Amino acid sequence: MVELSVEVAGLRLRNPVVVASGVLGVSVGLMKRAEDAGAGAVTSKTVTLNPREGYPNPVVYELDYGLVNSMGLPNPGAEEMGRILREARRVLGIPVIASIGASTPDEALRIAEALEGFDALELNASCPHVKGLGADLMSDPDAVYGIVSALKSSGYRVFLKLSPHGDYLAVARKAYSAGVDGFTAINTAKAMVIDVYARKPVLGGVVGGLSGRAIHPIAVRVVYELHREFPEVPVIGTGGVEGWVEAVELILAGASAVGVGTALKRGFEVIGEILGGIERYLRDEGFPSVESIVGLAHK
Amino acid sequence: MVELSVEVAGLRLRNPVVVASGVLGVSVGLMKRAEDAGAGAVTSKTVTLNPREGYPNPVVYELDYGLVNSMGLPNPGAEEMGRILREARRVLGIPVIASIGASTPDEALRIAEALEGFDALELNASCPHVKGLGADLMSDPDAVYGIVSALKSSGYRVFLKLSPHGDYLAVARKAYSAGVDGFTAINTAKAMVIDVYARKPVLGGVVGGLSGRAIHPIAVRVVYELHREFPEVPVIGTGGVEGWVEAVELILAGASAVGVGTALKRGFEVIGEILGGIERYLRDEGFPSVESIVGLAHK
Amino acid sequence: MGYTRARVAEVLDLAPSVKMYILELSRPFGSQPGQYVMVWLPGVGEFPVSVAGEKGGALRLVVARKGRATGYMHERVAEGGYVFVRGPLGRGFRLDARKALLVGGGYGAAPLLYLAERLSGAGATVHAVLGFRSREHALLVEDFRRVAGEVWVATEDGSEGFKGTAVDLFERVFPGGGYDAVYTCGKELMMEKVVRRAVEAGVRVQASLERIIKCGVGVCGACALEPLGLRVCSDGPVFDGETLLSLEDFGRYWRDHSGRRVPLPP
Amino acid sequence: MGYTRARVAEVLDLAPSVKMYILELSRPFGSQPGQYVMVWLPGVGEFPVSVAGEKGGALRLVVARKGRATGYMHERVAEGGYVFVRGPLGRGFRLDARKALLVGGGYGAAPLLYLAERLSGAGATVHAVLGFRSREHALLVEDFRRVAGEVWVATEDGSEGFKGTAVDLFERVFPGGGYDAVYTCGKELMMEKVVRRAVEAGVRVQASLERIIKCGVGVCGACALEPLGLRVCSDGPVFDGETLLSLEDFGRYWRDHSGRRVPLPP
Repeated sequence: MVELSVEVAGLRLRNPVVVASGVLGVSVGLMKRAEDAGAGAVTSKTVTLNPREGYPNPVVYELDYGLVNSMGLPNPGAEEMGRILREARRVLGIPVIASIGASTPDEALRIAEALEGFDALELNASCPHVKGLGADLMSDPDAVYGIVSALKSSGYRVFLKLSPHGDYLAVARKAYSAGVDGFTAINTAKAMVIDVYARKPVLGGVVGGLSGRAIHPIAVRVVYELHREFPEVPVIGTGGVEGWVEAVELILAGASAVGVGTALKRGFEVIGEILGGIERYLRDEGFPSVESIVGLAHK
Repeated sequence: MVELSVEVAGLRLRNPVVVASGVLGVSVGLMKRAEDAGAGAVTSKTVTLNPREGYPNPVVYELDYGLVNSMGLPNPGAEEMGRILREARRVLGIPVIASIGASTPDEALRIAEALEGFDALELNASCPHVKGLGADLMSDPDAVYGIVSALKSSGYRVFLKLSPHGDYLAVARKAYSAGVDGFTAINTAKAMVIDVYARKPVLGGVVGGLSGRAIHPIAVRVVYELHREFPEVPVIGTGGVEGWVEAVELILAGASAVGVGTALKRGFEVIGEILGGIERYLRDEGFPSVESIVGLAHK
Repeated sequence: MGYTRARVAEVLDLAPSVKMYILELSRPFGSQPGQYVMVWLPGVGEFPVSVAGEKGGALRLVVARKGRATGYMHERVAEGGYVFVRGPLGRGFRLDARKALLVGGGYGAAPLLYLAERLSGAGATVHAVLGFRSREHALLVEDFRRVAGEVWVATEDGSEGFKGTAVDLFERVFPGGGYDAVYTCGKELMMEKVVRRAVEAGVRVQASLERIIKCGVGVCGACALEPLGLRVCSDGPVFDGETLLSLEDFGRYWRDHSGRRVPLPP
Repeated sequence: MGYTRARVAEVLDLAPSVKMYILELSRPFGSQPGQYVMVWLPGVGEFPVSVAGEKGGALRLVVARKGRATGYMHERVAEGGYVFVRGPLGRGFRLDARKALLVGGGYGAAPLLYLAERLSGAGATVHAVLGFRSREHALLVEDFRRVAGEVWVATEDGSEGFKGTAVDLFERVFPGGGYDAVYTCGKELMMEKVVRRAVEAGVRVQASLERIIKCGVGVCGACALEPLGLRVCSDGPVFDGETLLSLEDFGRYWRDHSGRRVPLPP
C-alpha cells in the first residue's frame, strides 16, 4: 500500500490533510470530529493575547466558487485558549497547531506561554498590525523577523502563514533567516462583496478574505515559488482544496501537507474523500508515498 | 428612458462597457465586432516598443470559474500597432484606448508617438519591467510616477491599469500626483496551474494571470478602495464581469465604466446582455442614469 | 448564495418587544419547520430568525427585540420596507409524528406554529402547550388554535389559562397523553426539563436551540456545542433529545461573541 | 476544461514527416469533422491538430512535423506513450450534403477523411480529389477508398494518378459532377482556387483554415481574420466560401506570433 504519512518540520502526521485555521473555531468537539473524519492535524482559530469579539454580522458571503469572510479574528484570548488547547491535546491523538496573531515579539511570546498545549505554532501574518497603522505583518518583514526569532529562541516549532498580498517572498526570506520551521500558504485574498439591491458592502468588516476554489490557482503559484526558493522548508499548502486534485496539485507544487478550510462547509466527509483520492492517485500512478511526489512539478 | 452614456476622464462613452485589453488582440475586425455588439469603448492589446512573440503554448487554461493565461504580451510593436490603431479609428465610431507597456518615460513616449491613433492611453503597470529585474511596475511607484508625468506633459489622456498585487494604493497615489486621468482596476492575479497527471506546470510561461469570476470580489475591493481615496478620479472597473450584476457591483463600488474581457469567451452577445441588465436595473430601481449610481455603496 | 431582497407586506405586534413580519419572496425558499434564515439590514446588522411559516411567496418571521439590529427592525422597518434574507439554513424538525405535543415558551412558539401547520397538514394529531409571562405576552395562540387539536396556555402570573410555567403545564398533560413525539422551543432551561422528561418516558423529543450565529453555514465554529462539536447553525438548530442530553452545554453553557463558553443566561 | 491524458495506442507513418496517432480516450470527445484538438506535450509545447476520426474511445490525429513540438512528438512519442489533449475546439463542417466533393491537399486530407466517413454514414455520395507532391507523399488514399464512391489522386510529379495539382484535377471532375457541396482542406492557395470556382458555380463550399492558434477559445485574437474579425480558433476553423471570399486575409495574409499580418507562405 502507499504511504500517506508525512513528516512536516519534524512533526509526523498520519496523512497530509491539515484542517486550516478558522473553521474549527475554539471547539475541542469540532477538532475531535476532524480527527475522527481522518485529518492528519488540526489548526486552532487564531489566538490573540486578549479576547476579540470579531466583526459584526454579516461575516460571510457564499459564492458559487468560494467564500468571502470577515470574521475579524474572534477568539477568547490566550488564557482561555490555553485551557481549550490543553483539553484538545488530552482528547486528540493528532498534532494540534496553534495559530497566533501578534504584532510584537513580546506579545507572541506571551501568547505562546499562555497556550502551552500545542505541537507547533502558526504565526498568522495577516493579523491586524498595530505598528503599521492597521496594516498586517505582510507589509512589515522586519516585524516578522523579530517575532519568528523570538519564538525560535524560546524553542517553539514555528510556521509562518503567508497571505498572497504584499511581497510575500521578502517576508518569507526574513522568516527563513530567523529560522522558521515551515510556511503555510496561502491566507485568504482581500476581497469585497456589494449587494446590488442593498447598494452596500455586505460584510460587517467591509473588506473580507476570499477563500475556496477561486484562490486555488493563486495558492499553487505561491507554494511553487516558496518551494523553488526554499526547497528544504516544508509548506502547508492551503487555498481552495476542494478535492484530491487540488490537494495533489499543491503537493506537486511543493507542499508537504495541505490545509483544508472552506471545503469543510460541505461536511467533514470531505477529508476522507480527499485522502481516498490522494491514495488512489498514488497507487494508480505508481508512487510509493505522498513524500515521493512533493515538489515533483519542479523536476 | 435611463441614460447609459458616461463621461470618463473627459471621454464621452455611449455606455459604460469597455472591452478590456487583450481579448481583441491586434485585430481591427474584432474591435469592430465589439462595437457592433454594443461596446462603449475598446482597449487594444498591450503595445510594447518592439514586437513580442509572447510565451510558447499552452497560453491559457480554462477553469469553471475563470481563466489562467500566460500570453506574454505578444504584439507587433508600436510601429505596426500605430497602423492598426489608425485604421481602427477610421473604421470605429467609439473611443479606442491604447494599452501600452513601458519601463521608462522615454519608452512610453516613443510608443505613444508611434501609435498616434487613440483616444486615451492605458499604462499596463504589470508589464515586465527591466529595471526591477523582471518584476513589474507595480513594485516601483517612482517609475510609474515618471512615466505618467512624461505622458501627461505631452498632453496625453492617461489611465493606469493596476494589478491587485503589491502596494497598489501607493502606486495609485504616485500616479495621482503625476496627474493621471483615471485608473483601470484590476489586472489579472498571478496564478498557476499544474496538471496532476503531467506533473508539470501547464502554461508555457509557468506563472499566468487569473481572470474571470474568481477575481471579481478582489476587483470590487480594489475599485472600492480607489474610489474612497480618489473620489474624483474615474475608474474602469475590470475583473470577472460576467453579467450585469458584476458590472453594477463595480459601478456601485466606484467604477465609472466597466471592463469586459474573459466573459467574451462566451461570445460578443455578452456585451448586449450586460447592457440590457444594467438598463433594466436602473429602470426598476428608479435611477435616471449610470452616472447616478457610481460609488453609491460608499454612501 | 446571496441575499434575497424581500418586501415587508405586513407587520403585526404580537406582544411587547415581539413583532411578526410577513415578507414577500421573489422565489420560494422551500423552508422546513425548524430551519432559520439570516435577516440582513444593510448598514445595521444581521441576525438569525426561525421560520414561523412559508406559504406561496410569503415568509412569516417572528422577531423579538434583543439588540441593535432587531431593535432597528422593530423601529424602522415598516410595511412597504425591505429586508434582505439568506436561507433557509440549518436542519429542521423531523415530521414523522402521528400524535405530537408541542411545547413552546415565549417567541419560541413561532417555529412550532409552522411545525403544527405541517404536521397537521400531514394528518398528525397536534397538541400544544404554550407558556408566557402573562396574558400581555401571549402570542400566536389563536393561530395555534386553528391548526392544533388542543392548545393549552400557561402564564406565570395566571392572567391567562393555567397559572405556572410551560413545564408545569407540560408535566400535567404529557403523561398518559399517548404522544409519540415531543417538540420544544423556548428558553433552554425550559427545554432541558421537557427533553429530560420525554427521554425518560421513552418518547422521541426534538428541541430547537438558540446560540450566537455568525457564519450560518458551519465554517466558523462560533456556535459549536461541546463535547460533540455539533454546530447549531448547520448540524442544528434542531437536535434530538438523546443527543442534547449527552452534551455538556445543553441547559448550561453557551458561547459569547469571542467564542468563550459562559454559563447560560437565566 | 482541463487536459485529458491519452495513451498512444498506435503510431503509423503515413508519409515523410507525417504520422498518424491513434489515442485512447478515457471519455469520448464527441468531436465533429472539422473540429480540432490542442495536443500538449508537457515541458515541450502545445499545437492544434484537426481531428481525423473519433470512434468509441479512440481519437485519430494526423500530425505533420513542422516545429519543435510536432518534431518532439514524431521522435519521442511512441506507442504506449502519453499525450495531453484538450478539445474538441472550434466549429466543424456542416454535414447536410447529398453529393459532396472533397478536395484535400497533403495532410489536409486528414479532417476530410473523418468528414467522408460521416457523410457517407449519413447516406450522402462522397467523391474525393486528393493531391500530393508525389507517390511517396500520398496518404490516407486507401482509407478514402473504403468510404468514398470515387477517389481521384493527383501528384505533382505524376508518380501516382493524375499528373498535376489537386486544383487541376478538381477543375476536371467538378464541372458537371452534380455536386451540391464542396469541402476543402489543404494549402490555402489551393483552397482559395477551389472556393472561388465553387462559389462561381453556385455550389456551397466550406474550407478549413490553418493559422497560429494560441488560446484556442477565442479570447486572445491571435488568429483573427480581417476585416471581419473572425477567429479561426473559435468562429472556425471551417468557414463557408462566401465568407472566405469577403476576407482580405483568405489566400493572402496570416499572422505571425506577434500578431502582425504577413503574406501567406507559399
